[in-house]
Amino acid sequence: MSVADSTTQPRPARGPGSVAPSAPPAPSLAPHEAETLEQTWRDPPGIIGWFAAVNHKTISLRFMVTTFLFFIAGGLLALAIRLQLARPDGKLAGPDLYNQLFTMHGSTMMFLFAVPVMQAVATYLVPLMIGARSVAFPRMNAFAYWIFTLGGLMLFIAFFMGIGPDAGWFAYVPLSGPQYSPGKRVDFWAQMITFTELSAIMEAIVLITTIFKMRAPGMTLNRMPLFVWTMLAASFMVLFAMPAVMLGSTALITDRLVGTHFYNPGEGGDALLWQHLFWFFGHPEVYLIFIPPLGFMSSIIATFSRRPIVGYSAMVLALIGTAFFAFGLWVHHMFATNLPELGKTFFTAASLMIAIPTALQIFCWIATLWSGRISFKTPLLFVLAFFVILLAGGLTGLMLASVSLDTQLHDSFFVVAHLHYVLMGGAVFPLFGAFYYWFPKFTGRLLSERLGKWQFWLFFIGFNVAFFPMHVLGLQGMPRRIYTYPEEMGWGSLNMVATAGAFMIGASVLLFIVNVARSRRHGAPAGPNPWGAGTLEWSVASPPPAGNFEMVPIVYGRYPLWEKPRLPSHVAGLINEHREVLITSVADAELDHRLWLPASSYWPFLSALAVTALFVGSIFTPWAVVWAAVPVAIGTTMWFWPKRSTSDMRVASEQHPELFK
Amino acid sequence: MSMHGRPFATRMPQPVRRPARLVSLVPLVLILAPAAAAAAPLQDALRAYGVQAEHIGRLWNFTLGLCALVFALVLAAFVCALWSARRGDAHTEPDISSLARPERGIYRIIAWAVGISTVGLLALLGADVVTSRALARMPLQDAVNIELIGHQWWWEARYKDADPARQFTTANELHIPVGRPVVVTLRSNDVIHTLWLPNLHGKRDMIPGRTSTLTFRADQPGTYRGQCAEFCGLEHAMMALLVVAEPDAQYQAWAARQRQPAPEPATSRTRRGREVFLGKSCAMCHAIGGTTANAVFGPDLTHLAGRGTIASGMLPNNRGHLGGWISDPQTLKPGVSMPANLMPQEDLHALLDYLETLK
Amino acid sequence: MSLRCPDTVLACFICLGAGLLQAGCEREQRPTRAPPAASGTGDPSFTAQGVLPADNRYEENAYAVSQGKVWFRTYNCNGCHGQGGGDSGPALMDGAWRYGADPASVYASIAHGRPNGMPAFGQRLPEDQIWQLAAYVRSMSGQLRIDVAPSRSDTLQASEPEGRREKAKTTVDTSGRAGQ
Amino acid sequence: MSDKARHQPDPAVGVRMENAPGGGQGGVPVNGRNSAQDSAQNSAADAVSEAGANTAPGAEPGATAGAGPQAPSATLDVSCLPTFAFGHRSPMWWGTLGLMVVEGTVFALAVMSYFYLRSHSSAWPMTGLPPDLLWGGVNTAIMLASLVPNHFAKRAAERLDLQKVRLWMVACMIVSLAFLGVRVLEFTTLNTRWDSDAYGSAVWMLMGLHTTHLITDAYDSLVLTVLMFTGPLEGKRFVDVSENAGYWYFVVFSWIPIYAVIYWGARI
Repeated sequence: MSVADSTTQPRPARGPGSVAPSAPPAPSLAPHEAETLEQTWRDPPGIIGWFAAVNHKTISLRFMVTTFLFFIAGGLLALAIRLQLARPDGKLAGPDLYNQLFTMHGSTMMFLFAVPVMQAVATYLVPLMIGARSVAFPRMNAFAYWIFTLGGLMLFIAFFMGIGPDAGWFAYVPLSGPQYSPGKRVDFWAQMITFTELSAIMEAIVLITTIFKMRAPGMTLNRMPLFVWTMLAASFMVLFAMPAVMLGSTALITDRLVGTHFYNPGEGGDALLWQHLFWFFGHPEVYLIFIPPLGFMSSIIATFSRRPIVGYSAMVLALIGTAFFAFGLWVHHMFATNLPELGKTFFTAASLMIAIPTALQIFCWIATLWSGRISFKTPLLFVLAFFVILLAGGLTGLMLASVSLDTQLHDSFFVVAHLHYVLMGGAVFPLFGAFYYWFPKFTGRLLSERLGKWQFWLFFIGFNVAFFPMHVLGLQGMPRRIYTYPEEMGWGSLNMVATAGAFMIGASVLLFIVNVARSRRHGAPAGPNPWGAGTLEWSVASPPPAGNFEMVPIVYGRYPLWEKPRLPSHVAGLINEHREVLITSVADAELDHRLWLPASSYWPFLSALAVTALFVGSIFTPWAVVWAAVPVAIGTTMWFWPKRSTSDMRVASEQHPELFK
Repeated sequence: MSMHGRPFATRMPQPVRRPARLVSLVPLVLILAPAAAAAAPLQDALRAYGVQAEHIGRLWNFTLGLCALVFALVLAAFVCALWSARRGDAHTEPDISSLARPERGIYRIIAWAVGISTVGLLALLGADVVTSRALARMPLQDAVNIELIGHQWWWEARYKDADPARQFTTANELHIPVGRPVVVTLRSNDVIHTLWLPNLHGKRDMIPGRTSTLTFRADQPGTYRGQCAEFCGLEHAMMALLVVAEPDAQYQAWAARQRQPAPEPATSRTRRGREVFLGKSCAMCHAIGGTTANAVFGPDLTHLAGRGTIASGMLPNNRGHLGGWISDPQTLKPGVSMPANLMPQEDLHALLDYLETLK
Repeated sequence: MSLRCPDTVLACFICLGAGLLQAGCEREQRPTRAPPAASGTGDPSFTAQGVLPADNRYEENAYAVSQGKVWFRTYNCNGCHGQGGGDSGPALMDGAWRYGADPASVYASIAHGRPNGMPAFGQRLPEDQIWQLAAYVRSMSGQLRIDVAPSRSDTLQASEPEGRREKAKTTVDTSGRAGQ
Repeated sequence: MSDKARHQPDPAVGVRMENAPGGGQGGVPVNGRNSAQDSAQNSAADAVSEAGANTAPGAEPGATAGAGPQAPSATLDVSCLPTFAFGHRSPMWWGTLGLMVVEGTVFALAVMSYFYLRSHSSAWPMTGLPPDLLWGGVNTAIMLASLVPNHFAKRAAERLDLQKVRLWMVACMIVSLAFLGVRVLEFTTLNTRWDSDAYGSAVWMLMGLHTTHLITDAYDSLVLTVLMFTGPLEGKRFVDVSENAGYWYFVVFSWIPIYAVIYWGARI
């Protein structure tokens, strides 16, 4: 169909739309001023400097690469799982290894890839989209990255040491408890949770503050790009969802290490308490994986159908509604337990109703495409896959929302198929689209369209070949998480098909890596705005200068680069010699004050090391919490402690502002 | 470790409804389901042999139909959009007129679409409520009461009766009368397990410290396979359960046999075998009614020879597999509590002879 | 951006890990890769010859020790030894031993029995289980590393989890032998 | 809404409204606090006059005088804006709020778990007595009392009054020593252990969580107090003091429900 044959050559470097013809030349800094600004915001050189970097773009790129590496690792684990299941009575992995494989796969994809990668992309794009020079709390941003990386490394080192967790990614007690999981496997898993949740919460706070206080003058809340709205919604969800699993995993660790009884029915505890705590986090987590991609969708669809998204306010309300309702569904993961039937029906209703906002958004996008002027670039292709795959996943979700149907489908391969349709279709496909879309902004070069199209079709076909048969397998009675199955169950052929599909996905991801590697050097130069997009991140050079904007822009609409520029168009009078940023008011982005953000520092990294020592040590002895608290306190204090020269300068600038004009 | 020769009662009943019709909207199933259905033992949510599974099957058909319809409609709209929309590229001047004046027409269409989806969702909710009421309303008079206890990794079944003398215990294989309701009380001895008999009813968790019940009825004689559905540790994959549904008379005969103690060994070899059983580690974990072996850690072996499988549905119950299982279970089912038993060949054969008498 | 530096981080972490590797493996193995129970168990009949190995490698393996705990309950050792607090049989939670505290002696006590009521389980229990029991019994008085000894069970708790007991100083008092 | 977006006031209007913030302006006293007040007033006055200049008839609002009063200017000069601000105008406030939301949620969930476990148990406390009331009550009183110096520290900070900030921060430190000491006594009179049963676990979890917050908050305040004496100081540091005081409020007020649950939840 038309999607296939509408391939065109890569765009010429400079697209239109960045500046409308009739506009007066945008004011800019004198070269030496621009150089000063670059110096001010650049990361320090050398190894030490590498660990001291706090520039949000540097940290974000590292964050993206790290999460992508975890994605590769999780994918390899998945291939191992598929190989084992490809044929009946598979002998590749014994039960012990297999249980570690799928536990690592699930935990990696959920905790080390899906949630953090969205935040990673956001910490790069949000400041650029809202016309800010940095994120708020750049050092906390760096700390969040380090703590995440160290936590992920800890988990994989444990895995390679044969201490890989083996209780499943939702680690139900009592199986994950002290009696049935001897040794330290589950402790490492639970501490990994603590690491990643800590990181996620900090990133959420950074993003919320950035979005509320650092938008360019004039970017009122209802002029924010929809992607920024999605990140705002997702970040608020993080604040309320993550504490549940942190509390739950802390209780699990104390149960295992110091003998508390939260989950011990023999002493008044209850195994279902864990399920409640975990799913009160776990279900919102699915949505906070799925909501940021909605923002990718809106950005990409708007650009490639050459018009604003239909129904901006409806989209925003739908996002908020989704984020809100997401907290009312968790029990539909527990329909097979002996909870009261009436309560279950309530959660069925809630789980069905949350489909409405999603449906609304899908209709708005379809309307946008219908009334727009489409150009089928690779980013759009990946985004269009969403409409097929997520739609299917959403509909199977409706089946799982029904108490009676769920008793048949729950914990079967049908659920495996469903969750991959939702998470891959809802998050991974748009995410790849986003990479193709913003890669020029990150690197200044375009990814190859031809490889991109190949990757897309391999991925799209491979995905369906791999996961559609699992619906059928589930209905034929194949339960989840079995390391093998007898031949005459008749599941062999479909499993073989699924494995073949899994390897097609692997091949397409390989193509993506090749594409990135090639294009980083030989890709076509992108120029500031290769797609002719309308939002602020495309108004600066690709890759953006260290300070993002030479002069902070003033915003008069939702698509500043598409609309007719108005005056005054930029902000003057920010100090270039220091990391000075403009703070604006929450609702209407009116000028408020000028803040100096802290400069580069290696203390966030050192503090992260100290915290890691504390967490890992606490797996072996509770006293580690006490002893390691000392280096943590030292590290964080040094991190906070101001530099005298800087403060003196600031004081001077406060008392004699005229000297700093 | 695949099963050579099927341990199941071979009589394969006629399905209540054809699988093909059930899933007629899923093309891939049309191709593959018959192939899969041919040889497989009965463990299939799409083929109902009991009233409860039928209710759920009906709900499944309705939901699948509605969802498929929605899928088709939305996809059609989507394809039309892509088809009919004009083409553009990065140079196309963006059309921002919608920022000035909202597009009422489009909003109206979207509102209608959302409204219709809401109606569809309400229909699903209604169907679900109706189904759960139907499931709850299954009549329970003269039901068979079974207490099913999950262990890592096998099933212990206690047939309840008002008269304690008529109660008995067996493992990994239930027999139930066709057409009579069965009330299964679910408990767990260690971690969370889940009972799933797809052809008869949906799942129900067995949670330590809690009890729950599952009620179902088999309307067709046959052997139905169930499997633990909640991940329960190393051998989660090897925790299957057979349910043999047979006419009431046969069931009564079976139950009567189960209430008997094990027969006295007749020959010297079998007597030797019993000595081996009682003298070695076997008696430390297993019970055999009518002997001094009364440990409850492992499955009750009083009528072992009457069962279709050993190692909880993993191996067919024949002399060869039984011998292999006794001498080296850890290779067959790594992590199982059954230890390897090194004994002289003649002891082993005597033991096997004895066990084969436990009809 | 250069990835050299994360590699160095990764490297030093792996070195760190390698140090713990040995401990990790020994502690975490499951029966699929379980180590031979004890040095010298190659010959199944060695107990008959009274040749007893010095050390019990299951004492390094958390899973094996927890299995020992299972056997301890299953075979009703509590019947005489209480929850380790002792009843008709001697207490096992204190450091006082009548027939020696070393793994070999504990193995011998279980396998061959002792005067005044301790039956011989050598014929009825497979060797592996006896070694696992021996490991667990020693953990009851805190003789094992705390990261190997069992933590609390999902039951009514009679006494502090083995993993959190003070290592009792072992004394061998023969007084109990003659007595009773 | 989309057309509403067109009618947003020009951001420049914000300059007029926002850049004479009460008290949120000015530098740090170099010698004595009078100069602090002075410099505050001075620069505030500058800002006002600046704003006045901007509103010259015919000029695009917010345009710099340098660009000439008649021609609409391409840039909006912000060099007259203050360099820090208190309350919800400061990013620090939002960061702290985020932390409070997270920790508030943790407390709420811990309390829910407490009652969830209670609902599954016949006796509560399951064994033994509820916690003794004495030290818990005393500590609650101390914490409530600590709000006074905390409040004055916050107010002094917002008036850039270094001397008073130092005074009240020291007072806060003394009080925090008091409630940390009493907290130890509290633990000794809980009449249960974390590993005795689910009740004990829940109680110790609640106490542990809140004690962690007491310790961290006390440490934060300590660091700030030292900073107030040694410097280096700039206006932003007074915002830190004010936000730290706000966090102190949170720690104390979150204790009220936790106190009620621990000490009275086991009695009613």
